[in-house]
Amino acid sequence: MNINWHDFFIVGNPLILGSQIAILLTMIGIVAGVTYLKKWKWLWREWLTTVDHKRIGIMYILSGVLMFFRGGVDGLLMKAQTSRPEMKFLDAQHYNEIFTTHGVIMILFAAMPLLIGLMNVVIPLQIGARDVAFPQLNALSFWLFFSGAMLFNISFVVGGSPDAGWTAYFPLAGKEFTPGIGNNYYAIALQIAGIGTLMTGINFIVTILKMRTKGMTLMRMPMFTWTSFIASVIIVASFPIFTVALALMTFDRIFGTHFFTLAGGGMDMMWANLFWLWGHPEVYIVVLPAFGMFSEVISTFSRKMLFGYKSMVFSIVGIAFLSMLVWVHHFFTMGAGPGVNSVFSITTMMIAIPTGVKMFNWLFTMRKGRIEFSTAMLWALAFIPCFIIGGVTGVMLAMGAADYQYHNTLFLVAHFHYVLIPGVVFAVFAGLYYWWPKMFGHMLNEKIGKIHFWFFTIGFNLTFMPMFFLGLDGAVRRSYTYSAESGYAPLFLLSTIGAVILAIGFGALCYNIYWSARYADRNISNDPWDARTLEWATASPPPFYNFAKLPEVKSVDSFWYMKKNNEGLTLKDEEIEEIHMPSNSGLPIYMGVIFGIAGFFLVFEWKIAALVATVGILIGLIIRSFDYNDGFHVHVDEIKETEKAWRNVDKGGNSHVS
Amino acid sequence: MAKNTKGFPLTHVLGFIMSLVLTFAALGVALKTNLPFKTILWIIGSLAVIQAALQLYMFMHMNEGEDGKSQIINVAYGFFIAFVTVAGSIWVMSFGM
Amino acid sequence: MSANVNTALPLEYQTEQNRMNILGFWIFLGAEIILFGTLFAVFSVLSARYAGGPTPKDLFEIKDVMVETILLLTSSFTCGLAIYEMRRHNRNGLLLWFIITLLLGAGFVFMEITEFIHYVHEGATMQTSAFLSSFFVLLGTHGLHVSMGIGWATMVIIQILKRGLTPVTARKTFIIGLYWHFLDVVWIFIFTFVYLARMVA
Amino acid sequence: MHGSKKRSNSVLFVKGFTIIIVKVNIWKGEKFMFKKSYLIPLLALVPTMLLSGCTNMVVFDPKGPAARDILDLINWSLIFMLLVVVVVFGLFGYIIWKYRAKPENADYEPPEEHGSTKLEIIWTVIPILIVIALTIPTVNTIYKLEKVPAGYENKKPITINVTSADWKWIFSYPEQGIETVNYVNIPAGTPVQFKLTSAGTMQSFWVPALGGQKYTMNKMETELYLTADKPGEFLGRNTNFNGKGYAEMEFTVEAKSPQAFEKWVKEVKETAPKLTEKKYNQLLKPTHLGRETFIGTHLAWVNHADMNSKTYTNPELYEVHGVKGKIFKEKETNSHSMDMEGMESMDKSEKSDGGEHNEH
Repeated sequence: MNINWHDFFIVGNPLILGSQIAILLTMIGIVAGVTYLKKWKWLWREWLTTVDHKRIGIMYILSGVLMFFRGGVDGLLMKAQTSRPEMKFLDAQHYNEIFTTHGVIMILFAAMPLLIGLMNVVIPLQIGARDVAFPQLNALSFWLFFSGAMLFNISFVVGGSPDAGWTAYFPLAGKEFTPGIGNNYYAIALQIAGIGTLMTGINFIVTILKMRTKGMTLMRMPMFTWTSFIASVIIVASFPIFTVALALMTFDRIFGTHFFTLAGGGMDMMWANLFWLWGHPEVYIVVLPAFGMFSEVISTFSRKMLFGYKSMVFSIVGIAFLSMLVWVHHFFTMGAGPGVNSVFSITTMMIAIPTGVKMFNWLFTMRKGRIEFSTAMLWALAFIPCFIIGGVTGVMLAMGAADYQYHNTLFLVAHFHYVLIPGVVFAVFAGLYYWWPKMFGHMLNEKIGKIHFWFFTIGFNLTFMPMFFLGLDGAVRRSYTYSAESGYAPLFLLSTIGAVILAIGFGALCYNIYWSARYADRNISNDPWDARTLEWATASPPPFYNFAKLPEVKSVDSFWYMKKNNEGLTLKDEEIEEIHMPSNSGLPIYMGVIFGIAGFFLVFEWKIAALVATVGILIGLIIRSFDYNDGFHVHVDEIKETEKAWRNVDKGGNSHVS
Repeated sequence: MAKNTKGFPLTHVLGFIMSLVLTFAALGVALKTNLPFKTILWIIGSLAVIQAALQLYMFMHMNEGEDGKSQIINVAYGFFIAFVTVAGSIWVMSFGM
Repeated sequence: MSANVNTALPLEYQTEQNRMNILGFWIFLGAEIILFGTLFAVFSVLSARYAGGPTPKDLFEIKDVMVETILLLTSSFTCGLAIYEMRRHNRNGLLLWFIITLLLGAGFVFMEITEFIHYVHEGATMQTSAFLSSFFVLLGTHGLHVSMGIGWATMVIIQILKRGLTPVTARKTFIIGLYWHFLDVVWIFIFTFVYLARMVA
Repeated sequence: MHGSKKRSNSVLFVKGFTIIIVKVNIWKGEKFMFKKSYLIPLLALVPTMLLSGCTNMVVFDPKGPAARDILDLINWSLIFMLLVVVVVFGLFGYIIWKYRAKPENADYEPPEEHGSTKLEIIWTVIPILIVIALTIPTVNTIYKLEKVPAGYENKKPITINVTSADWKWIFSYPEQGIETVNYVNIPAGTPVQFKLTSAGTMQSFWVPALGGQKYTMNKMETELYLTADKPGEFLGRNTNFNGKGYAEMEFTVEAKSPQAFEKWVKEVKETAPKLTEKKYNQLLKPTHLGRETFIGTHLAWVNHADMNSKTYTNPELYEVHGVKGKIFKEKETNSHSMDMEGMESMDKSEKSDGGEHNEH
């Protein structure tokens, strides 16, 4: 593939030139800053080679917020281009690249890491464990995700971004209609990140099955642990399909095979089939942990046990089972015949039933409760009505015949934003505000939090509610412009105004993170929200070994039980034993880097160089096989001293919910 | 466990012989008989499933250990999803094959 | 993960970490079943699309396929014997049968590569048609897994020679044994649905 | 972009509706400075606003039996969905208003409620009934849309082959022996059987006023019955993204009275140019075209719906960031590789106009 060098860097477009300079400056700034503060050794020891689930979780969350920013900017650019009819701000090619990267980044590189990050931080603490089952595999999962995300992001400035939509339907995404290497980035960067996610799925299934503390039976686990467990099962069940689909796409684009091409007997429908076989379970992977977070937040801020715990568990198992049987509702209009469309209309509508059960259980958790309007709770409250609009339009879309009029219109776009943003983004915000004290030892400012909440919620509704009506009026998705005679102009303008308010909301969150890191009150109680589950039974932020003595669990909401019966809260010296913890390792970050390099060479179709880099990957595997280092022991006196530091000087901060 | 008498691995030998029998049976049914294609497909398919189950239980000790139950559920769920993928893809794509 | 060793169990199950690794590997095998299931779905959908190129009847010779199948089946049997010897703490018996398993596996890979080269010489390459693309990728993925397994097993053998039979090396051997048996399970379905079914159709 | 569309005056209604949405959000979580008295009239306004503003949206303004059947289904589902919205919004509003934390209930300790099977049964069975109530009409409509619409069984449907190509629509009338690009005339009151296929990327043929959409795929055929009750002009477009020229892939459907349709056909037969294979290959290049009309159809030499039909791809005419597409060195030994070279040599001969788009 003889790519001529002046195309290596994308030139000739002020926007791209501006971002190239911006990226260059930020990189130089970071390197200079770290060298100036002489923090390289600290960075290497504490963060780059860590295997501590809490550190990995925080790294996931930071990269998730960064990617959410970039995806958001993509969204704003799209809104700017469609604010007026026949707008000349972006041309078709640039707009197509932006909506493709917006889709991929928002789902795979913003929502997934934010959720997996919160899972990483919270799950071991909630089940009373010291770390995940396979700590080094956990670090490897993060670095693979990170290298996939970085590889995908440099596509904007080096070589051109993919431009066939986040679904990359064939034959458009094939070499017959989209030359260039844009879509190679899609096939390879998502493959690397996908491998990392599959490892996370396996890791969390074993952690939750095997490492629960004494007394915590499956039916006494917190709801966020349950939803993460079921989401991990769906990850293990669906990501292999995505691995195969992306591998076949890579073969088609780089090695000239005929899986999905027009020539040589390929079948382009097979790509849509494989993509959605993974695609739909993927959106349930993203929404289930979010449901778990809402259960925790609503239960804590209504000061009441989760209503109908058993039926909540059965409903997520039901959702998981059905999620693998509905994928054809994404292509009712492909003409698979009335029989197929009817069966999948039914299975898709059935999935609304367990979701409805969960919704009523949340409402009845709040009934007879004492609802406090903290920022985290506000997000959970706003979730209910907005998600109902999303869910209701989902059932309308599930009806095969009606979908012939809704499919690929802005009605569909409004639906999935009304399900993804209240369902996942609101949950992540609620989770961040709720667990921020547990992660960092200080709380996010509630006042700025409320500004963030109101701007974001109003902006969201203002942006996406008009799209329902535009879609019913015939406006299609992914169209970079529309005619003045179409009559869509006022609603599109309204939607753009909404998007600006949405962006201000996100800006308030960034300011809140900055402000709290600098000025927030540090001496707050380790249980600021007077919560109910085990992660609040240890220090905030917890010591690296989480629990000096693994707690014993007597009931669901175990920490609430411990507080009410005043059991297991004190720690006597003779109860402390030596703790065995895994040691740091440089191998995961090495693997992330070598995978990124191999991916980069394969994207540019330099097959020999990619092969050599793959040998580097094998060497990494061999080193891991010969690595017999099985951790270190934390001595009793060190534990005693850390425990004394946080236990008896209970900083007495009340749960000041303003 | 420390008995190192020259025990005879009976289950393994039995398993091996049965695998061979099943393989040659499938070969015979497929090439030697002229049954309709659909029936042959069903017979050799079920022979393959039997051989796979035999392999999982006799050689791989799937139901052994404290996690035996979760291992069985896991493999069963894996085969279920694989079946849904294969049968679903064929059924949905059949109008264009 | 306190190192409370439960000596009542076989060597590879004795520590908590070992039990977790084995369960983790079983879940990985669940994912592999779905991965190969998807490759089978692609093959069964595309297997009738020759695009004018060579069809399965022109290419497949049952004799070679049977030899490959017997090789892999026997290697699965000898691998079972190796694990059986390991459970009786007989290190040399384990190493003997383990090396025989790898030789049989190497034989299988050699036969498969020659089969592929033979097809390419007949003009049936991966780029010829959708049928051949899906055939080569399905068989290739399985063959690649077997070759990776041979490499991985040699690493484990070196570790057994260096450190003898400890709970850790026993666990690694047991897991490579599971991996090997699993590849034979996949080959059973390849033999049935790729070769036999297409030669009858 | 051609095809004007009547301008609706729902802007006022929609702006009003969105302001109400903003008000509802403020009320949801805000401490109680907001007077409850505003609430009831505002909420009552929403459904009236919604329903009145809805008649001029194309999906709610059907001009053909297929679109009408789908609209009946949509309205049927809207009833249940509004029911669910009202129940949940009402329950939600009531609960957070009644059980909110107030200074006076500071020492109220909420009861430990495990749940109630009775309630669980209620909110499982009722949704099941709703799903059943929605499924029956859905399945009926799905099967009904596959056939000639009710009331038109006695009329003999005419067949039109639709071929979607990169960034244009090609309509062939096998019975009349003519072919048009980017516009299609049909006799009003007669069911039309559209046989859909594509010469390249996967696209979707959609005329919202007349009925649902269906995908067009290369080497495959999908079928769609559409009928226009009365003469009129309707906008149609591609809804499945297919590259740079996707946004402008619109076409017009003109339903004429049967006599006017016959007159048009006769007129085309006299005036339109003859369609040649060279001109057809020219049409398939990735460009935007205005309206064109020909005598004869391309079905004479290629039917893209046939699985072994020739592949018409011109990758070298697609350019992304300076990188030109190229067909992989076709080492195919199969039959139709010979004329593949033929196609290429012909392409090279008329490299003149290349593939620039008259983008506007």
